Amino acid sequence: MRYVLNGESHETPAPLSVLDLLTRFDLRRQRVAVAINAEVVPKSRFAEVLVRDGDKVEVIHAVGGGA
Amino acid sequence: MRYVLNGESHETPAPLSVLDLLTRFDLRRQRVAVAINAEVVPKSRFAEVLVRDGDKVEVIHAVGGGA
Amino acid sequence: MRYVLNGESHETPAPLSVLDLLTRFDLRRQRVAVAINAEVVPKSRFAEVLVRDGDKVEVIHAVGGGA
Amino acid sequence: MRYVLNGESHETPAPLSVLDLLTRFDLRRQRVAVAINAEVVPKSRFAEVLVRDGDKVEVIHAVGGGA
Amino acid sequence: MSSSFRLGDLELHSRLIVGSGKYKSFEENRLALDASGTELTTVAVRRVDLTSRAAGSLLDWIPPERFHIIPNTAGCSTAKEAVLTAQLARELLGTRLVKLEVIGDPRTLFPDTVATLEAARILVAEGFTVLPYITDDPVACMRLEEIGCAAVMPLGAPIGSGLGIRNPANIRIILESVSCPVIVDAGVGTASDAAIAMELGCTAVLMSTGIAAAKDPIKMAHAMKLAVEAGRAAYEAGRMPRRLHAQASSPEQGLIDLP
Amino acid sequence: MSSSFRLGDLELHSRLIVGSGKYKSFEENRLALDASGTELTTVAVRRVDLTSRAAGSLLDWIPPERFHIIPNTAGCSTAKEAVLTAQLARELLGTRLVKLEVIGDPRTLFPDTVATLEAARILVAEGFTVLPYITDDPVACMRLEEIGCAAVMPLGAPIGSGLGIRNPANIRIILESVSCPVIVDAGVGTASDAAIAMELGCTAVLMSTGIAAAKDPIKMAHAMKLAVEAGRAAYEAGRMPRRLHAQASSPEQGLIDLP
Amino acid sequence: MSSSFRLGDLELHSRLIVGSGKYKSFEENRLALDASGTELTTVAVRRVDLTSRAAGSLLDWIPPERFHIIPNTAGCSTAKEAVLTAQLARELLGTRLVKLEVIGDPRTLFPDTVATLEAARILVAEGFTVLPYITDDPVACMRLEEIGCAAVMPLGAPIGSGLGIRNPANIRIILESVSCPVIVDAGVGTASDAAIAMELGCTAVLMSTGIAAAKDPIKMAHAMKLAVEAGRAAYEAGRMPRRLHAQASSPEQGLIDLP
Amino acid sequence: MSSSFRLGDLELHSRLIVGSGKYKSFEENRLALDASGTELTTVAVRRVDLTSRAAGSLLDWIPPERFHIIPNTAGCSTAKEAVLTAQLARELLGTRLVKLEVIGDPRTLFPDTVATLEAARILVAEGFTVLPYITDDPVACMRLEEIGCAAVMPLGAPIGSGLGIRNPANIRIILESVSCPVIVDAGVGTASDAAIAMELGCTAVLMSTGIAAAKDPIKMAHAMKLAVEAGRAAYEAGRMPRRLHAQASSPEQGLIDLP
Repeated sequence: MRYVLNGESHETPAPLSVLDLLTRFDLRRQRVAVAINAEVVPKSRFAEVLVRDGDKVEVIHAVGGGA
Repeated sequence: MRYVLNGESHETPAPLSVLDLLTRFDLRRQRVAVAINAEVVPKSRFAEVLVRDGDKVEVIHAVGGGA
Repeated sequence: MRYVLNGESHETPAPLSVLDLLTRFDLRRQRVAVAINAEVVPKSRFAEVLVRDGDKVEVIHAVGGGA
Repeated sequence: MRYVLNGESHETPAPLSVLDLLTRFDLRRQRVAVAINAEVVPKSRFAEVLVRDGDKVEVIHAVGGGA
Repeated sequence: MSSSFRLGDLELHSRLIVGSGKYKSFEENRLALDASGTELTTVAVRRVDLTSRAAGSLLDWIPPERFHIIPNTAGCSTAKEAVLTAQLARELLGTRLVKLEVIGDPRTLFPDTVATLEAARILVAEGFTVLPYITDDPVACMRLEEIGCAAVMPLGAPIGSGLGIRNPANIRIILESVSCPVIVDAGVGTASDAAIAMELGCTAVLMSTGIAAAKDPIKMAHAMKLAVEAGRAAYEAGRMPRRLHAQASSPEQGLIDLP
Repeated sequence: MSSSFRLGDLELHSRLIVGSGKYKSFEENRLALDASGTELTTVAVRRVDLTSRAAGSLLDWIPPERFHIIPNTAGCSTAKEAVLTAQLARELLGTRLVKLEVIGDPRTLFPDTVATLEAARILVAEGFTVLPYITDDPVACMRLEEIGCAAVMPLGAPIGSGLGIRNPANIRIILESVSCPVIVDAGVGTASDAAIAMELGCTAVLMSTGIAAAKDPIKMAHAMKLAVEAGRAAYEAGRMPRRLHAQASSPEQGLIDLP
Repeated sequence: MSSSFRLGDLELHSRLIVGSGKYKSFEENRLALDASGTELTTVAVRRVDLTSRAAGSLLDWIPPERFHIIPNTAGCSTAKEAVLTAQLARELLGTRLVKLEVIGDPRTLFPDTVATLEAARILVAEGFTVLPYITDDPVACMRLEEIGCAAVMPLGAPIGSGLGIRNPANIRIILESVSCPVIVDAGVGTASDAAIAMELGCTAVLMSTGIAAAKDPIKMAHAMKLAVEAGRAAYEAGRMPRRLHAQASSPEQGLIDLP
Repeated sequence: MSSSFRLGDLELHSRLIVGSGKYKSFEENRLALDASGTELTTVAVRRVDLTSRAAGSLLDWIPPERFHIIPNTAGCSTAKEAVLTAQLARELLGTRLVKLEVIGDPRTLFPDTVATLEAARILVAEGFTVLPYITDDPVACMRLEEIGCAAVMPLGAPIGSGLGIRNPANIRIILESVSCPVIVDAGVGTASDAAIAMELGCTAVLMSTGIAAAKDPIKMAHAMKLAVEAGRAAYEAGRMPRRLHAQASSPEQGLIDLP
């Protein structure tokens, strides 16, 4: 199964939850928000929502910038 | 038959062409353009296009103004 | 004897000291400075300096104004 | 005899007129004005006025500049 | 003296475009056009007044062999109104050129950017040569150029204000941002305002009240003609650099000595 | 077109006075004078260089039947120097007119007000027609007029700066304060600067670097000619009042209705 | 000293809003926030970099009990991007407030008016408290208020330019045209720029580069705090009228005579 | 917060100097002084009115332990008058400091440069610490410093005009030209004007009408205090460079993609 995370293609043998994904990338303790295919995934549903084949996942955080 | 000419309601017993209308209002020799129900009537068709019951007719001319 | 005080002519029978003058015009307790004929009279000499015939005396004080 | 011409010291065996001076420096046909010791020498007197020992002579002309 | 420029099919030598209206008489209007040296004037279109017939028409005073006459959509506040007005005006005046104005606020006469873009899109598709009045917004100007407008006409200051070029920095950014002609429209109150617009590198200036509301409109029209030419020539000549400080233009050698 | 004015015995029609110097060649200087339409140019006087003889003189290029040539006292920093320079220049050029400059600071070329007043007093007494360069100080200008100067020439901005009319409020106050001609001297960097000076009501503008240091001095000279005429015409025409707000120049009656 | 104002549910006492970013360190950013006295700062949201993990996060340095932190949509160039960014940011930061930026031109960072209006409409419908960055266009501001934005944030000058309030006349017209808070966003380069914005009657000022790019950002943050307070107080105090002319503040009676 | 400066023997921490006069009451004057944070105020000296005795004196309201009170020579129009006034005032107030004003034109209150220099020379020789009001003329300022004045006080705009710093270029040139303190005197109409003066690098600002003629003088006095501190802090912080163009303060990496 393939998915795109923040613009980079990744492969994984089996579907995984958003929480799994964040764990895999060492982001579990970071303050982040997640969208799959341009839909926001509420933090409360990270454990249940699955990343599926072909999904585009965005994981964002706050940075300095803008005005 | 009723029609609205430049915002004023008018009544006439029978349908009349745009040319008739202009004649009636002494505008035949004026440089004007005409729209019926927000569609421009080409000058070449003034004699054939009829003003019908309920039509909104605009007769415009050039004036000083704008920038 | 005549002297001019702040632009007004005054007459007095006998010479008088600056201190006398200030007393006469009820200015003794005011904070003022005095010039006679465009020379400043130091406060310490008010008792001894005399106003003479024809003198021009200026008695000034501080007011709000200027920049 | 020594004189200073435009800031430079010059020596000459005998007194010479302004006209002689201008001739010597090839300035006779130039449009110039002359001052000796900060006094203007009118053009009409170039032949008669003598440059004397110790004189400061200025020979000026028009140039582009200033505002 | 200076080169010509194009607006659609039109080739113009005068860089001054003059509006009509606000003059004391048609004659004064015409004399001001003459004095301005303009080749292009704009007119509004309005309903004929059926009750009181005016004695004569502005068009009788503006010979089409001397002046290009193009309509504006002054007074329109929606894209729909502006499009119909442009269509009527094309039929009336026989020109594809149109000065597009869609007013967003009747009090200040600022344009409605969204409606202007919408109307421009329709009119360009219908074959009009569109000259849109717009705020001094570089992005709006870029969009109008992308749509296919023949020029962009940012305001120098509010219509009728006479405040001059309020934001030269924005005009400069617009000039960097588009390739089409940039014509300052509105705000010019006196001759130097027009010169400043041209010195920035604008292609032309359009004005109306600046001439018509002067005490002597005809002399002011002539002043504006000269100012536009002056500003253009200065732009082409390339101005000296600015410095905080004086620098002598006289040689520093050869100063006289005093005894 | 516009009326003439006088400086002493001189009657002038062009309101542009052009300095000399800083041009690439005498020829360029002359062509710029031609393009500017000026009738009056100023020259400096300097010691003849006795060691290297220059090929020709500026005066050979400026026909006195076409241009009035008046000297300036550029480079002088005391009243005494300025007076001697003026005397020499009068003998050289046969004119009583003198542009008086007494520089108080060689770095910025600001005038020395005290020394300028002193020199002006002496020169007026000797029969000169004195045109003094001065700061934009209303009181200094009033004093120079009282002394008998033929005009006052406040700086618009530092000599050679090209910063334009930095303080129009002061120029306006000077215009209210004196009756003699007010000629803005120094600071003009581009055409609109000259137009602004004239719109304020000044009698004329004197410039030097603004033309000579342009990329194309001859074209800029022409731009300045037009700008001075434009500004004068606008001043005479009487500009429209300024308003914060737009005000339509199209009649508000007769707008079309849409179904 | 001066009264508070509201942005949606937020009540604010400081009229200075400070952006983040461009500081040399998170610590400097925090010290600047402290010195500025602000209660509200904006942050951008970006993809986490999966390859190089940054040491710490800006949020660790900004205690939410001291500062309200609201997201912006900086970098978005379409309404769709801006809406998704706002949704993600709301989830991330737990606030309904969003500073809406939809950039129309990456070179100049001017906003895209059409896309900003579109995004604002969607976000307001979704319950966001929208604070849109926009040009100084009165009509665009009126439309944003009609849509239901909590404030309008016209630019004083291009983002990062430090050019100050380029067009105070437009800001004044905006203030006349809307009833919601007007917050000048972008352009402030130094303290007096901020004071001028407040003197015009703006509710607040948002700035970023003006502080961060100063040589001493922390001192400049303090300067900006004082300037915003100064400008507000001057606005509330009601300034003296302007006159061309001097008018003595000293009584004209009682001057001394000299013999 | 910011460093102190000296005027003669006086060490001052507040960079705001406030004139007296024009207030509705002595009490309002005093409250404005308090709100301004000033340490130094100026008073005029006038003949005592012998016919109608005023109820109380300004000096009763200004405690000398809180405020340094220095006299000015307001109203004097010759060097002689100014010198006598200064001498009387020294005797009256027991201070060697004097704000020297010699007015050249009663209508506009511009200074007389020649008379000011003359009076300054005499007063310095007599041991006064002279603070002269002067035009924004770099050469006059240089001369006053050479004479030995403790500061120079160029006008920002005419006294009582409220026009702000009309010619910042001149103030900058003055700051380059002298080493003594430069104090802008006259012209400040609102808070940002004071901030601008300080941002240019001036040592302090003196104002009178800008506070007294505000609708709420006490609030304006406080605004001026903040503005002077803001401008000084901004000067010390070192402002960002100006650019025509936006430059993003958000990182350009890491923008989200939309499907």
